[in-house]
Amino acid sequence: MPKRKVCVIGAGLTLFRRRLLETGKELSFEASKMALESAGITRKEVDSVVLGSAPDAFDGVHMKGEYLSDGAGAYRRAYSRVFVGGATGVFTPVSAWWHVASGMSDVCLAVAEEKMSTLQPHPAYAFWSIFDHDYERPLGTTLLWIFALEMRRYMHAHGIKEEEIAQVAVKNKRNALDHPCAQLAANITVDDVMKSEPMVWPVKRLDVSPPSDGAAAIVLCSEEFAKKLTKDPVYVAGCGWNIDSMYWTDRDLYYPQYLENAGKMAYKMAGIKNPRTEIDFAEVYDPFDYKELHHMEGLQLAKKGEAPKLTTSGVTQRDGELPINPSGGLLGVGNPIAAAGMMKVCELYFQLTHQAGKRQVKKEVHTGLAQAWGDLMQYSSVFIMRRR
Amino acid sequence: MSEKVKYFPGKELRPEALDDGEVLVTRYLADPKYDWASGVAIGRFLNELKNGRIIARKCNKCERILVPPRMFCEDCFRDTDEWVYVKDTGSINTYSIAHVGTDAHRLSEPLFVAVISIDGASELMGFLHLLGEVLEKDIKIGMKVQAVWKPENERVGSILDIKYFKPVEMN
Amino acid sequence: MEKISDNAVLKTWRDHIPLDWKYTAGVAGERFLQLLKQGTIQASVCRSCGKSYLPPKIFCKDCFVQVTEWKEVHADSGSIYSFTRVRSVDGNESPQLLALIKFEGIEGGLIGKFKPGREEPRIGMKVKPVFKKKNQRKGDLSDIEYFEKI
Amino acid sequence: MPGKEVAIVGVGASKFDSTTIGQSYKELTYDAAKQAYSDAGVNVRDDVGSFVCCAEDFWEGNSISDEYAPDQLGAKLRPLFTVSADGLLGLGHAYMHIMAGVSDIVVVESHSKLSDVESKTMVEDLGFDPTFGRIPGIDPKYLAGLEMRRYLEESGNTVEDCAAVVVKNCENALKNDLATYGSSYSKEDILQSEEVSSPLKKMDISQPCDGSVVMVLASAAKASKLSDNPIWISGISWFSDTPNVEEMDLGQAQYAINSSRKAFQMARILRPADQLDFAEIDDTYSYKELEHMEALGLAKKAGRFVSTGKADRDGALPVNPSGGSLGMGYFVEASGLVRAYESVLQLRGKAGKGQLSKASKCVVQSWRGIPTQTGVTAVLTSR
Repeated sequence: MPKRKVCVIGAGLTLFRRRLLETGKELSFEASKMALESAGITRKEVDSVVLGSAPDAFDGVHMKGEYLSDGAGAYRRAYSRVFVGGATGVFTPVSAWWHVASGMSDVCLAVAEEKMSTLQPHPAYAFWSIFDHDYERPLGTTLLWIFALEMRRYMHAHGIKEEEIAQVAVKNKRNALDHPCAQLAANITVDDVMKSEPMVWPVKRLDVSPPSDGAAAIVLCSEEFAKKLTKDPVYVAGCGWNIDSMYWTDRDLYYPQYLENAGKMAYKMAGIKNPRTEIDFAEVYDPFDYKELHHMEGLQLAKKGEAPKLTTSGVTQRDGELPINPSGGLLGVGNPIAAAGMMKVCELYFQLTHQAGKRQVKKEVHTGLAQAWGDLMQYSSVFIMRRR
Repeated sequence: MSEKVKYFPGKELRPEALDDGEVLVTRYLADPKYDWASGVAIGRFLNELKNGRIIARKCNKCERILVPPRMFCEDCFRDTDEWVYVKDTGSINTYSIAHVGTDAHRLSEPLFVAVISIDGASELMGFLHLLGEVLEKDIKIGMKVQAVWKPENERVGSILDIKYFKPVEMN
Repeated sequence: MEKISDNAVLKTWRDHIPLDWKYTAGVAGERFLQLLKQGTIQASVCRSCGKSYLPPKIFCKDCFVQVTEWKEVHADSGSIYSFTRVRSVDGNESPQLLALIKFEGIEGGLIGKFKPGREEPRIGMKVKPVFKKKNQRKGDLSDIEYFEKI
Repeated sequence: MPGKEVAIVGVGASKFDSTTIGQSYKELTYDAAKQAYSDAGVNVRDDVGSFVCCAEDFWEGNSISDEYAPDQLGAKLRPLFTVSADGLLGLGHAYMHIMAGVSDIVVVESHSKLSDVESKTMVEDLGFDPTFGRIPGIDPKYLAGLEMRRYLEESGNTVEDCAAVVVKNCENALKNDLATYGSSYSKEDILQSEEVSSPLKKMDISQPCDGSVVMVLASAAKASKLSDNPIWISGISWFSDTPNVEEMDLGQAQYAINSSRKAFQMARILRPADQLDFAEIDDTYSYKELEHMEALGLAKKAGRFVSTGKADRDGALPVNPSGGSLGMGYFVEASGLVRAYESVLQLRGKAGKGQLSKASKCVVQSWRGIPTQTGVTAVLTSR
């Protein structure tokens, strides 16, 4: 059991857009400043900073954690950059949590940034080099391949139809209409998704989140510090993370065992026995629409193969019984990789403190979960927040 | 926030802004070069491809036959024990049809991509490769396939020494 | 564990990662470089602590507030903080004199070339920037051709 | 009790060499991991609760290096993460894991496979600010040249003092079986070597080396069960100054001043020069050892201290008795962990020919190299 209780006291984010003028430093600053202001504190009170950012190949800076540090408020502070591929955005506050829980820090700023537009002609190119250099890259690999291969296997295992999966894109893009930072909010239909341009079958254009520039941040602190600011703070209830083997072609991709493990780690810490009833709403990772379903199952929020049914029946809508991605997710708000994961954590904070405005879910919420996924279909990070 | 914060920072640029001089841009063409030591396991794997064979490693504790080969068993955390030749046939574990390439450009001809579980290795053990000599509509999960090798004199010890996998002809 | 003891079976895989990046200079950098192109060096000023940043920032690294005020840096207030004679990246070109120039009352400074010639640089030497001709400026640091002794 | 909460209970290293072409980085790391787990007496698949890896993408040639970390460490389906930092910061995160109750046994890994990287200078260049820090056509080591000149000016140390550091460390390396670059040099050898970025000479720069280091850390309760001779992390701290070249204080290592202040406070060290038996500190460049010694309070005039033999193996305070990076080679992100590994051997009395007569408390310190002002300081204690 952790030695100290940890609270979340503020959140901030920039616009998510395909191209922004701001440098990565400037984006990091904007999000961090907003998070500190929303917490009602200044950088003086921050004693450590954790930054999350995905491959250096996007921003085009080697050791980009170092480069971004002053923008992230880390000048003359204890500072780390953590990196677990696409799972980085939700992992960053996890790492910030152990800074405070261990007693090494009282106030830790967690910042996530991505400036993908720097890479030309298209940011997708960076993903070629996530594959094994000896025996995969020569095939001309792309990130879309692995999504398509996993999606196909998932559909095959449970007899799921593309139309069912497309409902996730419809829901999330619609939810994003209420998000002030959203890049791809839209009112679309399942038919629009089905008719959109095929990319790597079964993945079509509207199944996919866009590349983006953006940043997001939250402030974590000890319970003692939080109690000085508010009577009713938001607590970090559970953290989990897990990695599967690098040999991704040696397992059945239909089910994310690593996510089940990460979820169990977080549930154990949070004292959650039945996630389906004890988690009030969740921001699960949705870079592609089927991933939301895949992740709901890995998190035990749905039985294997049953997440599509929960979607079809409206359970996962904002006014449903288990709202999933009320923010609009990556599909609607955009996907500046690490910042997108952190955006989900920000959404937990906004929902739990009733600051989500038009996005506020209908039911009363006390416990929210954010999750992200990454590496070569092998990593998950889970962050659970709770308020009285 | 949505209620309290009225302004979210970020100055959006037009798609052409980086190219037409609207904003100043520093361009950097990097091309870092590497010469990765393949090591004992993958070195042998690639060398054997040159010979037209696929090689695996076996762990005598869990008795799994591992491909791509590795000198350690990640489940048992111990040295793997022996080299085992596996077949150059297998079955499609999963597949997709790629219409876009590495930098998101449209491909003129779609590429068929598959994870092939290799015969002779343990269940699900295999690697990523391409499919050929097959129509899109005929590709199925579980379909039996066989490697189509490059001519011997064109092989260099590369995963591309296998041109692609094609359906096994049924008798 | 089995190791390789025969050089003939050593195997490496050679490849490269071609990358093409286009960096924006950002909100502060864009303005700074546009002004530099005009032949003036400007710093941004933190209203909270008074620090002036060069190259300019939209934020104060210390106070962490938005920085929106700017001021001109007096071109003749520069001096050499440190310098080096450094080889070219491929070793084929002759070495160049590079200096980090700091300006009075300014946090930061500029890296630039030191005017080649008989004059040897030294720490503390007063220098000023010499700009390229207006039509040759591109809006990057190379718009300052070199720094020379005042 | 404070200072005895987290211990190193197992260490392992692969072979260290300027090239390791016969093994992949995964195989190198597997060698180090096996040794560390055997040393600690743990079964990694049952006993270890979390794993920390330290890597940077461009040194690996992978866009997400984290993907390739788990298998060779026995971390499949376990909590593992990568911190983009020097291995010593990995120890810092492992320390926090134990203090936060994440796990009571944590594994830390870092490796260098620099022989895989052909474009080392280009990668170094990519670390600089793209708009203001990269000078087309110029070796990015210009920053080390600027720093060396400014540091020598402010400190009063000389290029001869820097050469003495190289002579000392390469001589020390001759007594270290793991060291790759041991040699008996004279100061003239160093001073006459080719100029890279004045006043920095070629032989002032540590040379690339391959290798992997794995460590097993445990809580006090576990450590007492696992080890007769646990090495306590009695203080650890890290600090980042500005990342902008123009703003850097090139006259002193502020990151080392601040991180050591906190680490020494944790370890209750008031007079480091008296209380520490030896130091394993960053010497990526010769002048850096002097700068770091002064920042850590090991000597007021580090140049004279080294030149007069006080930092020798038999001196008042041996500095880099292992040979440091100058004598053992530069391991990029594993550099700090190599220093820690050598320190553990000394503290256990297992440093072979290189064993110091008195070794029960030491400081280990790392720096992330140009263009950073980031570093970690740790205090290790054997009793």
